[in-house]
Amino acid sequence: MSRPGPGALCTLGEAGGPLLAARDVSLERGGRQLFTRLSFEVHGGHLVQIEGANGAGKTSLLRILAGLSRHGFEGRVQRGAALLYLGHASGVKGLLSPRENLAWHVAGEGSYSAAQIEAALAAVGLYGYEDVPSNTLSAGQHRRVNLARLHLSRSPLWLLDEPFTAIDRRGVGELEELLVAHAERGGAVVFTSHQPLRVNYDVRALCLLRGLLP
Amino acid sequence: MSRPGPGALCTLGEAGGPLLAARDVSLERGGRQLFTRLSFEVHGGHLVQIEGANGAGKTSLLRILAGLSRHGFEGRVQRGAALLYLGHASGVKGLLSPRENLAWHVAGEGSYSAAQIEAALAAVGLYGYEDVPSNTLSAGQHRRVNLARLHLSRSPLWLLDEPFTAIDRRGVGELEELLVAHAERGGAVVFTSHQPLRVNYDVRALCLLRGLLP
Amino acid sequence: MWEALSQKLYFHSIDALLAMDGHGTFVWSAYLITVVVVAAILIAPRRRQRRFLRRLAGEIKRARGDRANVREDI
Amino acid sequence: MTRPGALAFSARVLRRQLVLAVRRPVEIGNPLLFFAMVVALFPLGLGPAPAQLSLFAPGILWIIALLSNLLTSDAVFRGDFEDGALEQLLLAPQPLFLSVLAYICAHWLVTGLLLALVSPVFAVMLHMAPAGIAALVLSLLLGTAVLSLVGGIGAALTVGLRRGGMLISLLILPLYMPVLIFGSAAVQAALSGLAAGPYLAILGAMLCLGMALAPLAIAAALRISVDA
Amino acid sequence: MTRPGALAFSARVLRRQLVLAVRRPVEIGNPLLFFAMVVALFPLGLGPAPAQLSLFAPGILWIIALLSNLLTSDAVFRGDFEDGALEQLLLAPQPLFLSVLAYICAHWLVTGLLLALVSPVFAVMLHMAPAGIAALVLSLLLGTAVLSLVGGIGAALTVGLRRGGMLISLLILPLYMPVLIFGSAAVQAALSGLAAGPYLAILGAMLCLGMALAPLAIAAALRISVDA
Amino acid sequence: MWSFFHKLGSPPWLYAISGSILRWLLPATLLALAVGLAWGLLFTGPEARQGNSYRIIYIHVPAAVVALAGYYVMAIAGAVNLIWKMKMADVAMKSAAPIGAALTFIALVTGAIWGKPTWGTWWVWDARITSMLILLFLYLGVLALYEAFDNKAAAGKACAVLSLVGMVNIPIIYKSVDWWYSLHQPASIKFIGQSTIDSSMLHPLLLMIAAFYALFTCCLLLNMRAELLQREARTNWVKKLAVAADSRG
Ligand code: HEM
Ligand SMILES: Nc1ncnc2c1ncn2[C@@H]1O[C@H](COP(=O)(O)OP(=O)(O)OP(=O)(O)O)[C@@H](O)[C@H]1O
Ligand SMILES: Nc1ncnc2c1ncn2[C@@H]1O[C@H](COP(=O)(O)OP(=O)(O)OP(=O)(O)O)[C@@H](O)[C@H]1O
Ligand SMILES: [Mg+2]
Ligand SMILES: [Mg+2]
Repeated sequence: MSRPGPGALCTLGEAGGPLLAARDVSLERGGRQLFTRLSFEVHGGHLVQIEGANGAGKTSLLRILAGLSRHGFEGRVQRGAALLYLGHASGVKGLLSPRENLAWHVAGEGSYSAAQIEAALAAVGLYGYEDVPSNTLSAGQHRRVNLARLHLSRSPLWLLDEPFTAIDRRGVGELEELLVAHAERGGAVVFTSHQPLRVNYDVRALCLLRGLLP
Repeated sequence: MSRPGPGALCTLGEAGGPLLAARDVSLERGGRQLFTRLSFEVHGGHLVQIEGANGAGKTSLLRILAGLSRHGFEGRVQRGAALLYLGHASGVKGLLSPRENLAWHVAGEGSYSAAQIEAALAAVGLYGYEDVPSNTLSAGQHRRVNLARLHLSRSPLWLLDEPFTAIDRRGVGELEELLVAHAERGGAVVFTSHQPLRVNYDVRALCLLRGLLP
Repeated sequence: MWEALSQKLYFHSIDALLAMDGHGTFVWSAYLITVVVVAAILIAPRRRQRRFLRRLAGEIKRARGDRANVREDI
Repeated sequence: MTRPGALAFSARVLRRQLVLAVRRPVEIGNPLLFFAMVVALFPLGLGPAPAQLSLFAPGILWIIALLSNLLTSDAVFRGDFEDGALEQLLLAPQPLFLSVLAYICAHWLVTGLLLALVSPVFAVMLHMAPAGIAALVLSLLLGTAVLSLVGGIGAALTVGLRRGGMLISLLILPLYMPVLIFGSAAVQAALSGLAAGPYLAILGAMLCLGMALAPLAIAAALRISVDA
Repeated sequence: MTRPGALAFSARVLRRQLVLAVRRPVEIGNPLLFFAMVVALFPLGLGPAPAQLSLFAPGILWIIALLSNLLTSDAVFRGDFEDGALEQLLLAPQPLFLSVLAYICAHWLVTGLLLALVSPVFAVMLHMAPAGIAALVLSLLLGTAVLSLVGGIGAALTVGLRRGGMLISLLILPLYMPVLIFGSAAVQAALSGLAAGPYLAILGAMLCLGMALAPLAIAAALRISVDA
Repeated sequence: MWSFFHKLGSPPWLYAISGSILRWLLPATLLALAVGLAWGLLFTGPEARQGNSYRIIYIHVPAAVVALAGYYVMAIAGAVNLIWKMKMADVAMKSAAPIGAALTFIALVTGAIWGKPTWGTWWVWDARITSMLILLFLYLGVLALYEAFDNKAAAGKACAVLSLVGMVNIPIIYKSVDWWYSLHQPASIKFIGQSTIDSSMLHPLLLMIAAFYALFTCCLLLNMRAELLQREARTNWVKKLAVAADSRG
């Protein structure tokens, strides 16, 4: 997979500081303590996989880290850089074409040329599907429209919730490479997944233990 | 995983006939020929994995087999037995508890005792979550409410669209065993998945080749 | 004192009080509805509190009982 | 063990729909509050004079009942379509038109029936003469059931469309009109001292016709919507 | 390369919303058709005497405009909430209240503006005197913008609720009432030969207040809804 | 000063202090209500034009006045919750809404009942009556919105936004409805003028208004206490309280 986007990441925080820092984050939901006093830092070059059984609190943690959940948890989260969050819901409009969707998704981050957009779509295998309405795409293709953002993003910090869902085997491999490439360029990725990554890179695991009762 | 449901499968077709037969099924969508003159039979004991890249037409094929798509394709599909279809959307109501959801899901198939329902939920790891509103469940737990149907189903033929999505590693293992057990009891399963099954059973592959352009 | 008060009473019989010169139904039904609603908003929170405390006490007891049972089992 | 029969299954559907409604009491209260609020809109828009209001009261009440039915019809199948429950219903071995009737019945119970029962209060607020109230309640009871049936057809046709929202109003408003005409005519007749009976009889006939045909139409429409 | 400024971003949001609306022309036509059909309902429900109708035409037209705004408000943020686009908007570096204003603006352009422009046709259908038409159009132009702003608040508050359905009407109808009063009063004034100016000025003042405050409330409500 | 605010944020302290307030405020309120009612019903003469039906004034006016004030209490608590993120303010807001709605209901129903003998009709679209009806809708909106959320922290914030918006609107609504009414002037129905009220009737009325304010406070505190306990169910002080209440029987 070639990266269509230009190289430099834009950093907001002080150079050298962590891209993301969680201090003593605890969360209780529905009467169950999901995690207690979680503290960690994410620096450039880190690839962090949040692991845990169904219901362990991976999605909840990611939403707290992204700043989407702002109440109901304890502790503090510091974000040192612009971030990109991709959740379960994709924000892909059925009425718009993949091209329009992607153009709109990256509109907040910077201005991209039509060629860059097209290249990003081709990079996720949507060549030939750029201009069909997105609601005729298959589950995996739908998801790929979203993942195309990663090819254009200049945010150093990526927070991805189950990015491999519905993606076929080859796509998974390409996505893994993309994550590694991002980390190697000084970015950081925090993602959840039930499958281990098959890459040559030091993937840090963050294990959430509770979850489904045995 | 213990099976809470009772043993016998109810068959509708003539004994010995195929549970499902497709003859010359072709489908074209959005100007692309997805598959042409597909013919196959599924008999009791078969475990059929539909494979193919994103956009190859797996979901479309499954919906044709289930009888949900009845127009727009060519060829014939014969169903010789009661079937159970689980698609991407789960039919789990956020306002109802898992217990109520499951009870309702199996209501069309037969009458089950409260203990059976409870056992099925426990079998998919939802013990302790029986009575919370389903919209507070995590993605995987939500999916598991649906999979609990498999433990109670008496339909010989299961059609499952990406049943392993969002399920954690241990859950995938248990589900695989469940599918095998069903096939061993004389049932048949047709499912889609991007991961190969890790079981000791002769899984037949049905490969849909087209899909994402290279 | 009672006499002074009773001299100031406007109605001199229960019947007169109830009838209120023909407006009795209106006045009394208005007052009745008010009393019912006021009583309801006064009582409801106390009932809610009492029920909640009873339930919580039950839960605590059960939790203790469970632990006691476990000890016996061992 | 045998499969549950069609009627038992429909009863289950009905129960489930009612449970879902009761879980969110807001849902039940809402059509009533909507009714109350739109009743309040009319004096604000038309002026508060009692004589004028009472003249229009039957029409206004019927139009509001119709709108409030229209607004809730949209949701009858939408939730089930979105979460896949509708596919399961289609695949169930029981006949679809019976289960569909249960959906409509639940919808009527939580909108039309309640609306008809509280309508006298609003009639008084619009200064309608007491003579028309019985006819109002009866005509609403019958009429809203027809509206629910017709609304169900529209809902089934549009359920597959994203943001079908207002399309449904377009489809079913023309079908609502006869109900509106006979419903408000019944009240007007009672108010002017004539017999409301014939109009009510016509509404009843419409209801019978609707009960017989609408479930079939709804079932067919649902199959099409799910297929698309 | 720098980030797009807040205004440029809002303009993009506006453009996208308009493109989405144009992709489904049904969506645009629907409020108008709803308007037309309810206008047709009134003679059916109230009896077709032209004198009475023309007397009440301003009120009736305004009430329908209000209802049709109410019906479409619900959907302003719902689609974006369901497919996750709202989360992305919240995370965008640009200030939320400006982008939110673009949503409201798009909503007004495809409902209020169009409605105001076609309203003379319906006024004629209800036999309204020509003297009131200018006031009707102007008051609808200003008033529906206020309605869209207020409706946006309701939509933002209820967007996270499954089956929020009619709740939104309960929340915002009370807030719609002042607009209805001044809107129909403006037309009445024009019809009876008085100056509509003061009423229009009040509507304008409401619009200014709404423009200043509503986006803040909507932004806060959206953050809450996404968090829940 | 700050320590007071700090304490306000402490549930056990609030529970204790509200308990000791209620211990004298509740009997005082009931007494004031009883005295006011007896005074108004038994010891005043009939009003010149309306006869005895005017006695409804002793519940109608206090309920209406306090219902309106209650909305401001609720909205201000909501604002405090939004701005300073004070949980107690959330509790107060949630507790005020049903009381306000109940009082508005009383005002409406007693007004309607009063209207029948005085005006010959249950309901007129008078400015004040109409805006009272709208106030009821505003209250019901807050209640319904709160119910509709599953996440109660979010529910509190959403209701705070709604009640603030409503607060900005109440004067607008009131003025506009007033204007609307004077514009149409449909009937010669008027409230009895304020000036005509006799001091012998005014005094029990003032007492009743004070009593209704006290009643609102009592109900608010009672609701807040119940709500506090439920929110703090997992803390030790509530558990102790539950055990103590249980052993008392
Ligand atoms: C459903 C009907 C009614 C409603 C909703 C209603 C509502 C109100 C409200 C909101 C107030 C205002 C209190 C304040 O100034 O803050 C009030 C005061 C008052 N109402 Fe009513 N009212 C109704 C019917 C009546 C009737 C039928 C009468 C008597 C004929 C009446 C007599 C009064 C009087 C005497 C006052 C206090 C004096 C004043 O401020 O003018 N009301 N009412
Ligand atoms: N309504 C439709 N109109 C036109 N084309 C469609 C429609 N629905 C699906 N398609 C096309 O059909 C193809 C197959 O879709 P399908 O959902 O069956 O794929 P799939 O094999 O399930 O893929 P995935 O692994 O991503 O789930 C896709 O290329 C898609 O673009
Ligand atoms: N709104 C809510 N109210 C109460 N409990 C909730 C709510 N949302 C989630 N939970 C609970 O929080 C727990 C964690 O949910 P979360 O979605 O974070 O899990 P997850 O680790 O992402 O699981 P999965 O692998 O299934 O996606 C679950 O047990 C769930 O029941
Ligand atoms: Mg998750
Ligand atoms: Mg698929």
